[in-house]
Amino acid sequence: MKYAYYPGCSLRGTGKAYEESLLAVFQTLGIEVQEIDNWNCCGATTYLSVDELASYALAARNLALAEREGLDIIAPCAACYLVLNKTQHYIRDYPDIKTVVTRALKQIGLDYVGRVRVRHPLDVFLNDVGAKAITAKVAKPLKGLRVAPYYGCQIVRPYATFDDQGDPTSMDKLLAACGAAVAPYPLKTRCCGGSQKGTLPKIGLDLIRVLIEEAMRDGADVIATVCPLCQFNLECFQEEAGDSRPLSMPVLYFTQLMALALGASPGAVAFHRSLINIEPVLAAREIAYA
Amino acid sequence: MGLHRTVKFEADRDPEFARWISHTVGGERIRHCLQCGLCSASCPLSQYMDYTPRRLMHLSREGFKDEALGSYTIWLCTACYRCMVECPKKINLTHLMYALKERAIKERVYPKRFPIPVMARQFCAMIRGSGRITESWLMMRVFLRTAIWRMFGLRSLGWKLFQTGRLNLKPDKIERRDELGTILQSVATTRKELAI
Amino acid sequence: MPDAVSPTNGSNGSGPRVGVYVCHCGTNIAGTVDVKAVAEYAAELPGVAVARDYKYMCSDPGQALIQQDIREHALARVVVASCSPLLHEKTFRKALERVGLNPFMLQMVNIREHDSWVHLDGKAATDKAKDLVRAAVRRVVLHKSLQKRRVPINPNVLIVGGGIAGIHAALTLADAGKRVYLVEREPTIGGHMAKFDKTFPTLDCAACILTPKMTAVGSNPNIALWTYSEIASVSGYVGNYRIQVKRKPRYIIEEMCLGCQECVTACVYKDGKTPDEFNLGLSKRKPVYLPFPQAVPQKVVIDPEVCIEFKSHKCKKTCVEACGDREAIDFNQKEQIEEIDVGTIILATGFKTFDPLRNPYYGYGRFPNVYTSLEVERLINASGPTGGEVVLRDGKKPASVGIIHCVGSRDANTNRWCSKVCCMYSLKLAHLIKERTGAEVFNFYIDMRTPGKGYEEFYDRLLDEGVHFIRGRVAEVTDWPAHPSEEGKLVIRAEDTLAAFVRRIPVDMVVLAVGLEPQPDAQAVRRMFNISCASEGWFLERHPKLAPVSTFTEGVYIAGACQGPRDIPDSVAQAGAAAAEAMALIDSQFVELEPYTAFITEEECSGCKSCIPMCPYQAISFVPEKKKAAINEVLCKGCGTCVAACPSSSIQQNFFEDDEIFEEIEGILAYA
Amino acid sequence: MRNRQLARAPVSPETFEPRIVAFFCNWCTYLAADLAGTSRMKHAPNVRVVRLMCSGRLDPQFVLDAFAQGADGVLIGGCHPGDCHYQEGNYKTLRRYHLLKRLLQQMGIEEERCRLEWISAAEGDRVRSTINDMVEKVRALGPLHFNVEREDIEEEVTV
Repeated sequence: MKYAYYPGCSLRGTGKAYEESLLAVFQTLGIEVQEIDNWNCCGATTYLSVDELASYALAARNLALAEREGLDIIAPCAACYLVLNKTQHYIRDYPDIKTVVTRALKQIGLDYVGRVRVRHPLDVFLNDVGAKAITAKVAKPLKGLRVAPYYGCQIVRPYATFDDQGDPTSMDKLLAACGAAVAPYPLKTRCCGGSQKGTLPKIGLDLIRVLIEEAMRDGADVIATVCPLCQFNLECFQEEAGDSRPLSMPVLYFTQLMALALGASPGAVAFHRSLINIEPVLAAREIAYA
Repeated sequence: MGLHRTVKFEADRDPEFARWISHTVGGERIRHCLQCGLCSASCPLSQYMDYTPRRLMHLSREGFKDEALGSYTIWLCTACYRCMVECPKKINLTHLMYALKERAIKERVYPKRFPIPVMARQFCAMIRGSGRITESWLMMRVFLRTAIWRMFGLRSLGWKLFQTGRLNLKPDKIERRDELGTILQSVATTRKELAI
Repeated sequence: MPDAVSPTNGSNGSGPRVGVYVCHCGTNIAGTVDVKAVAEYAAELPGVAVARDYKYMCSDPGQALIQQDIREHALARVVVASCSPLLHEKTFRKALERVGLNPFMLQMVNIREHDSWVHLDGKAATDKAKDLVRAAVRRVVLHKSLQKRRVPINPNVLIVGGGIAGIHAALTLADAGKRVYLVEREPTIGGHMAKFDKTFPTLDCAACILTPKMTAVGSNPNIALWTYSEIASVSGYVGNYRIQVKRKPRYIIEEMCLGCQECVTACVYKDGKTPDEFNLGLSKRKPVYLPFPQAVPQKVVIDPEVCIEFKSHKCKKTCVEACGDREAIDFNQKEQIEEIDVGTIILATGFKTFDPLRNPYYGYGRFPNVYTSLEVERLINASGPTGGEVVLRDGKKPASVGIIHCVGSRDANTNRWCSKVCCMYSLKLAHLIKERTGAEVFNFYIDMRTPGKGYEEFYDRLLDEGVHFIRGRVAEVTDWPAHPSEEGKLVIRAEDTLAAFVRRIPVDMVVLAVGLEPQPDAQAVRRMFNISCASEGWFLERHPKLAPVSTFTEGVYIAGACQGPRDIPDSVAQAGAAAAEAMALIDSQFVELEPYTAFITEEECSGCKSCIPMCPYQAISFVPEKKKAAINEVLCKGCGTCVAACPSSSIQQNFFEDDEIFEEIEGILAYA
Repeated sequence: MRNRQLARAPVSPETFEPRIVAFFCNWCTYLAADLAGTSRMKHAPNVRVVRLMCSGRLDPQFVLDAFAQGADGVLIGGCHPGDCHYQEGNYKTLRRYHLLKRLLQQMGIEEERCRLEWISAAEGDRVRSTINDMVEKVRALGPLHFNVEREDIEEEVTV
């Protein structure tokens, strides 16, 4: 199993823990990845609103680079996953966009025919590796740990075909394969507000608070996320969102929990990057860490 | 209480705008909209909007351009795609929000110092310059152009992020950055050629 | 008399004289096709003795025109260029027949459906019409006299489905003295209607109007009622269908059972443990049960899945004891196949309701107090699980109820169609809930659709009663409180599109007005009966306006909601129509079959047997004495597959002979 | 044997309009074409329909004859698998179609010129899209040119 790896900008910044744990999980599960040579930012949701056509062309550069290697792309960041997929869809569906993009890529010596598939780690872990194979490699089962799986928006909506758009379950299955108890989390695909916290703080905080309080109500010990922006919003603004009562809900990447279960080193599990300490919860559940 | 005219004349409508929205990429089915309001009700942000997404769709397809482009709604959209996947007529709402945003930026009709368009511009400028986004620098640039006092509010969070190694002070840059310029140049040329 | 175009060269030859008639169909054809030019063109074709165009060929004067020409011009062949042959081929054939010309001396040219209605360019459409007319003229010359086959019609009728449509059709036919087999899958007839409490807009009690009809079915000597049975196979053709019916074992000898239900009382299970299908799982039943008190037939059923005797063979069999010398219980009953012969068939297989589990946002299955409309029908029904009390799962009366319209309707993500009955039944439920509980009732709708006698007036009544109507499709039902007033409630989130803001409305009970869908096995059923389905899966009628209960298979009719969503009055009307159609066919005693059968020219048959496996009806046999194949004309249905397979062209198909088709192809492509 | 004259009017590439002969089953595709009519679904006027009771009646020689007489394309419409009005005629059609395609290939007739489609009575829209699509494809191919001698085809047709 070999894939082209497209980490995206956030995994090199606030989402470092995502990359560190993800690479460790790849290694344990025997997934080989090759980082796309000199990849550029996908433009996220922002570039689309400034110049849509340019945004597709910039994103397509990454697709073409991976296609040249003959590999499918793994894009762990939700925004990257969405933008790369969307770019593919629009190039396929709209001849004008296709013309614009292929011409632009030709200028820098790249071809794009659309063979490459953009995959998310959830999809790869569940469908290429399989829950059974993962369970077989679990060294420290997350026994008793109650996790609220938070998918956010852009993984399943609108393009993912590997999971249900209204009620996704792929992360539930992976966490269960690692021995965790998955909490029913009805808000699992509700928006965290995205960059709204940065631009319109009051609105952002409101959305964040609801998500945390729901996880608490469901008896979760920790929220697992798949998106660097969701993780950042839920963890870093929790204190601010707390309003009347203080919130203290650890928010981790699902790969951190998988890495922990698969016996990765503390550096790779990357709990040291959390602002909200998970260790008391782990201790209470008698799950050894480090 | 200021009274103003609420009746609309045909002269208030911009038929070109109506044509544009239904011919733009993603606007193919906007005429099918049955105004059920599912988009508004499923939107996590609609509670703050001046016009609900449903109203925005109707205003746009009828050609009420000033109302549509001047609305806060387009800037509040976080692109969560919920309205789009649930729309009973499969209208590509999220994309239309992008299209309206793009047009508003082009026509420079958005509230002054409103952080979202500013952020969008800074974001794109950074990609063009470095090829990648360095979050710390992006936030800095946005705050400098909107409300500088907020920097202080974020000081303690910034320090925490720095301590946990999540704040990059060194901007991330890719090699062969000129390729991006070439791409953008080509896009501009083809766009003119195809008149899109 | 309209102008006739006289040929300048045509009919001087020795071949049969052809008349060509080009129809304007008002402006339907003439608006696009230059009909005059087509007629003028036809007049010049070899063999054509007369060519005319006329406003409406199918009208009486139009037909008279043809008949007059046949006499005056001694026409031997007729070409009519008008609409689809499926519409008027019969009409014109009869016109020929009435003046003594063999009806098969006609060839129709479809210049409406296949031409004027689908093309914008008048020149191209006219050219196409000319090509088609030329082909028809060349083909018709080769036509031969043919005789329709007359076969007697078996007067018995099969009706599939015992809902209100099937019941009404069965009674109509039986009262007219026809023998009816009514086959129903469930252990009782009654269908969906039997589950309802009241019917809109008159609010008469469903049971009061339905049960007399059900009883009448049970006691009518002309009706053989086979419940708990399904169709296994269908063969034959119009007037002569052979049906195999699979009769599932109910482990009760129907003739012996009196419906006293003493066995039910005696069952070793003190209380029911199995979800009761009739009450949609809102109550429990025992392994031996009567589906509901007014079930017809009044015969109990034993469910082998849960009956102890079937599991362990160690039950005390208190039921057998209670039944005593009636000896109606038979644990060894086996499935049986019965074979019947009928002449006509009415399909009234009904619909199913949308499964709201497909929409995760409405919380069905997650929140106990989210119900489907059908479940609420049972709650309201006096013979239902709560004795007619509208109560929540915890037994409390709801103080506020939200009814969500269009669940699984008007939605590209599920079903695109409007289910037609939901607005009205939602109004009915709103009224009944308000009447029984005094609750505040909120209707969330997209558009209120109340077209029907007394329907709009009923809507007015509901508005008077103070029911809230909020125009907006609901996005979600949640138990997440955003305000203290929402604690412990189900919150419905929708845009009030008329007020233009989003509202959150806390309620105690949510009712999902689920839409109507084709039965899950509709495809299998329509294949068995050789009929078509529209793309959504509803059975396809022969013509949406003029033959709404007929199908493309002669002798097979459809009635009720298997054809599309419809309410009770429409279903009953359709059932009556289907019964009348069947009766008309039966009373004509004979059915005429198209003579499009295959025949063998014996001299040319080499006896290679290639044709024999081609025939799905075993109509071809090999005659060893002659070393030739022979076709049984009675069994042949006229598909022509054997004709295409015959290497020596010794098999031909009447009306579709090789030469006729070649002539048509060449006529199309020939340049004049 | 029948006496046939090969017909072909001169065509220039600019004014070329493909001539397509269609063989439609009476129970499905013919009805679908009627439905396209009653629904006023406009489509290209290049197709002429020959009605057959079943696509199983289609003798491959009909197709060869059409090509020999100057058709640029042949469209065959039958019921979906499992939906044949005569139980299984369409399966026979499919088998013959595969053989026919091979023969056409040997004769140098491009694949897009002969097409088999399953179109049910309810699919008026598919009649429209199929015809439009086929007309465009055949238009792109241009008029039919045989790579084999006319006489050879004549021989095939008149076997």
